[in-house]
Amino acid sequence: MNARLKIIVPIGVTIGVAAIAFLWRGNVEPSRWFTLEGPRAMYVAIVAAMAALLYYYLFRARRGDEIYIRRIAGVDAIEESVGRSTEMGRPVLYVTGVEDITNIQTIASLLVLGQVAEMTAEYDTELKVANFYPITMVVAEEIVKQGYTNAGRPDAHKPQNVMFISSEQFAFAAGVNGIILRDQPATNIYIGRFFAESLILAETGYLTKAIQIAGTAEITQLPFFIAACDYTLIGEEMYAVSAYMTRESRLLAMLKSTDVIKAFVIALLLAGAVFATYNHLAGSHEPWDLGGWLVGK
Amino acid sequence: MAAEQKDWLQKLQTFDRRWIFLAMGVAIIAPLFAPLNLPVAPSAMVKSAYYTVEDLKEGDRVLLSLDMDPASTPELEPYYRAVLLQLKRKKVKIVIATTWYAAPPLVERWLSSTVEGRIIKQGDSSYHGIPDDPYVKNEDYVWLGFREGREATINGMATDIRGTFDNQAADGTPLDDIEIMNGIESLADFDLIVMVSAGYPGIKEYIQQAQGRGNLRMVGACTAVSVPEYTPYYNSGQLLGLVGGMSKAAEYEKLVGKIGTATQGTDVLNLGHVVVISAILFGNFIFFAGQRRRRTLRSGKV
Amino acid sequence: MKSTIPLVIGCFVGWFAFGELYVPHEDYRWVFEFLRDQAQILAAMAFILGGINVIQVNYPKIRRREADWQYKVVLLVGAVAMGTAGLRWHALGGEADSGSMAVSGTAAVGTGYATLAFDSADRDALVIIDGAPPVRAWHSGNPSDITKPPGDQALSVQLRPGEHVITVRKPVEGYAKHEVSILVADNEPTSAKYEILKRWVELLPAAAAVLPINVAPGQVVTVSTDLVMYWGAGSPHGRVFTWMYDHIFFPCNATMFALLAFFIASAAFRAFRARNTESALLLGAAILVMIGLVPIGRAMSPIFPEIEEWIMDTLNTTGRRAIMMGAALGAIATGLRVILGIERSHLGSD
Amino acid sequence: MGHLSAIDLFGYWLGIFLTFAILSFLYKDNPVYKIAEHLFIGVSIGYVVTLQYFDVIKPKLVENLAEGNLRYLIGLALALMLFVKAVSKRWSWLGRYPIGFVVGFYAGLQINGVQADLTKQMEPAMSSVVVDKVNVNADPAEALQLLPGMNPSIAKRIVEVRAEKPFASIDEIDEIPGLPQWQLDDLEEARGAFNGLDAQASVSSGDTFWFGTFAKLLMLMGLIASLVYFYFSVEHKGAIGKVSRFGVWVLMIGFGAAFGYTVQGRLALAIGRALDVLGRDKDPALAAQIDGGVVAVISIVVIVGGIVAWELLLRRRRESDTNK
Repeated sequence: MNARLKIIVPIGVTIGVAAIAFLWRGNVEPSRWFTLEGPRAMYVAIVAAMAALLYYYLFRARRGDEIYIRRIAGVDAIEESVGRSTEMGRPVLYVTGVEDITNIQTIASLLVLGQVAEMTAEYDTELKVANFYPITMVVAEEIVKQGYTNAGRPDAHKPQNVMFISSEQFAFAAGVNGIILRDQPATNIYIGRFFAESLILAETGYLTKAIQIAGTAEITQLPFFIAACDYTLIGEEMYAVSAYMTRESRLLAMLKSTDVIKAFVIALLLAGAVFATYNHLAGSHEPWDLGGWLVGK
Repeated sequence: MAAEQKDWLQKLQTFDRRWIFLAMGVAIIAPLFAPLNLPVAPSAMVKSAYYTVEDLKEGDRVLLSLDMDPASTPELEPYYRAVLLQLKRKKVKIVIATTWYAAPPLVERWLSSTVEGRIIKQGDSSYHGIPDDPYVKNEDYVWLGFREGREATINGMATDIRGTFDNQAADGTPLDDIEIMNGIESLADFDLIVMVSAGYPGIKEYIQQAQGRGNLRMVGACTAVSVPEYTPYYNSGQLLGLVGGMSKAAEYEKLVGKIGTATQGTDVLNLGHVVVISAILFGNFIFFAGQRRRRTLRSGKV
Repeated sequence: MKSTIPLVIGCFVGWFAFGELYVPHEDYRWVFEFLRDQAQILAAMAFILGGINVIQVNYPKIRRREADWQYKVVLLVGAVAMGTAGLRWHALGGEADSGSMAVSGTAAVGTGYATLAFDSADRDALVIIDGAPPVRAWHSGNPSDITKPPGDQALSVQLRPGEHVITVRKPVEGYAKHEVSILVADNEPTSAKYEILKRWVELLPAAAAVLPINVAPGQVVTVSTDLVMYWGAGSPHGRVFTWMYDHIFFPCNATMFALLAFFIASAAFRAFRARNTESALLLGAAILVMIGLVPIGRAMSPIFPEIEEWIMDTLNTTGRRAIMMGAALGAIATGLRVILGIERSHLGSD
Repeated sequence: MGHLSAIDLFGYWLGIFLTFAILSFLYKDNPVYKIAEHLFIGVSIGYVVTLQYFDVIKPKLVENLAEGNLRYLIGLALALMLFVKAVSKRWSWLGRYPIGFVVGFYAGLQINGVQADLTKQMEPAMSSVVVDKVNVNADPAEALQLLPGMNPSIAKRIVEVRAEKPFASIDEIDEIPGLPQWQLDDLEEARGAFNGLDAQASVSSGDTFWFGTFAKLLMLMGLIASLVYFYFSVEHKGAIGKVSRFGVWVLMIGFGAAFGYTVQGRLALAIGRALDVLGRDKDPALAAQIDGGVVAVISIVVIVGGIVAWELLLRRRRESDTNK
């Protein structure tokens, strides 16, 4: 595929879908079976563009095109810290957050867990997984097992190392604290959705001199993780980690497509602000209210 | 000399964080026994809340919605006590309800001690205002109890409060027999709505479900974490006053003239913030002292 | 095959759940809600697996007497005790003192009425006479008098001639209530004739009828009872369950939460160091906001609360916005990966 | 209150003891803390399982099945497949059905959940960068009440006053007749040429609120820069590197602010705990019976004694080990 096409296709897809959504708004009569009222047109546009881009990049990645992804500091840290755990002969602790599988952050965390499990299997290091909900535990167990299988060591997988602690926030914190203090893991990885217990875990982990890596999109807890952990994956980085770790085509495709949409969002923000400022300065008449269109006004 | 200097810096660098725990512990406990009573200056939102209640007349009817659980009492109970004293000394009739299932045991305990009893104990020298008198159940106040349904309950209260509570108070007395409920069909019939809200459902849901149906007068208290979420409602005039968190409750206590746990707690907040800020500054002092040492050592070597 | 069908199921229900926003039809909603119920049931049933897991993890440690095995016993006992208390076996609270009633006629306390006295270990009980607002058992009869020191007096209320229903219950839920009907005879000031027809404890609310006892004016009726705790959960909440919640779970939970006040200080000490521009900004903003938020800052200068508000309104909002937007995109992509069937690591490979 | 029954009194004491047992963790991990911790975790597990049964399994599964809604067997079947996983290795693949179901369902649902985050956050960022001063002589009360020091009643009063005689200058704002003194004080306090009333309000239309404009511009650039930081496809060098660095700064200031903001709430919880132990939040008569202060001191003595004994024991054991 030539270089020009590589740029034109994603931009074309995004703008095309956005244009369709823009023209569609208000033109689809809401019926009992389908409605695009309010902001729904925009939602469909984003999902459609993202899906199209996913398949496009998947296609390109499978053809063997190289896809560039910048370094994410926390990712290298995960690999290093697993190595360090191996040297010290101490386990790795992975905490999947305090939300149920209903939350996408938990799902993202479980996907990262797969890579970490593969890594620990290769290094032959014990991996302990602490879960807040039993259903998360069940899925985590399956994922860890798969990780060990991928690494070619299914026999090394110990199901009882994937634990359910408690579904009460601070009892969970106390339980994980117990693991941190008594099993002395050399690496603590906290990825997923966290609330007030974040600092309890991270400060206890500091006591045991473990390397701590955290990742969450929970804004109120990020400052605590940033303060108390060695590396913190901020917001979207958490979703990007698994892609960077494996460099698998499906994950790289995901990163690429979010980036294209993000670029589009930035452009839209700028355009919206410029239009709004222009409208403001020129008086009250409003030829383009992009912001209002987004939320379906 | 140099060796001696090295000693104090090294000591600091291996500083045990437990000393900070101790400092924090003292900061939390000490003011409870020896209140500092640091200055409290009421802010605009709190004053607005206070004077909105002050505008009520004797015999006016107020809905007091206690949407909270035991975990949020430190932040919310002081406001509840202060506003209740204010209402009682104005001899305002109070209708109390809740939309939180965890609230009734707590509220019933409060009712017997604060509503049916006196908030100002006889011989209380710290208070100089008008004392409050005990309220009589179903004459001066009504306890409607709890109904499940979150915002649906609030919506129900906004349209038909009698139906929402099955036409009876929590003790089974028919609402028709209670004089102060006369003419009250919905939230709009109250002279004021006072919300003590720890989260969802709470102030936001009241405003969304009820405010739109008529220009209701509402004031509320919330936890410190919710302040950014609710401030826009004050700015837009939907909420006539907002008391957010313990420090604002202390300001309210000051306005009401009865010093309570919030004022004590705010001493702690002041000290606690000072401890945290000192910890940051102290940590940085050690850090920079260490860096300078390293730099001088390095330049000494070269 | 072993993972393809689950994958297809996942994609199908995933798209179905996605469509919920776009299809207002009630049939669609019905199916959607049904599926959501199933997912919730699944998550709840998984708690049984969670319980098994807790035993699987802890029991071997106890059996092998590994380090700290004693504590694992505490853990399991706590879990089993709380779980059992949660079952709704009301009567298992034990047949405690069923309560009694004694009438003494010697003291002519007054004429025209009998006196109700109360005597019980459960002095924090409420006494409800004829459905009137409850009086506290320790009360002297003056409802405003709440600071009266404990143990000072017993309840003493005048009962006019006629039939009265006296109910004794705890101010907290989860106890049996004790109910009796008292018939105060008319105008027999000196008669010492009385009869206790039945003493009786009601274990379940609204059970059998209340049987009356006769009391003559001038006599004192003493109600004495130890109220039995309900066992179990649910409504009315079992008291054993709530007791464990109130006195074990709640204080521990709140104290774990309170530890944060200490950890915040130590994290501030060791981590908030101006190593570079980023951390300097972090700690600078934290200090400014902290000063602005407490009264002491306001007392120092009104500029601090203003700076605090400004930072919260502008820069904090901006950072929040960026993270929410980025995270939303990441989340959409991750979700799509699952429902497009691109992601399958949670389903195994064979 | 009257006498607490022995069991409740003991309960309060136990609560106070457990409080200090957990606080002893601040010193170090020790047996007393471990007992409290394990008891707490155990009780919490019993608690959540009970709640799950009464909140979900009973109303949704048991009652539906009892009523003959056989379609709920699907949930039961899925759950049983999950259990197979726990007991049989050979059939454990059956567990993938419920996992596929539940992960797929919530992934689909969450896409809709986060969409609103994206668009709702974009909209306010796409407003005009230039911010005008509010005209107290013309703008509606809704706009006036957003000004510093204002509230709805002042705004209403201003609308009344200006109908009679328009304001000639902003200086008249804290002399509006008919307002209570405290509101006038607030208005005077809110004056300020930078970001206060003087900067934000004027008596004519079209004046620019410069600091607000600056803040708006800063927010827009900050937002875009922060988004660039999350851009993974290019290396963060050169101009892009600088922009993304600026984005990180904005994020860091936001985090610092969030940290400072949360401190108050966390401290309030610790205060709440202290008030509870000391009985300050309780009825005085009840508090007098529990006598929390004394119980606290006794608890501390017992716990400290326990920890000292434990440390001595450890030391002796260590010494005897080295002697061997």
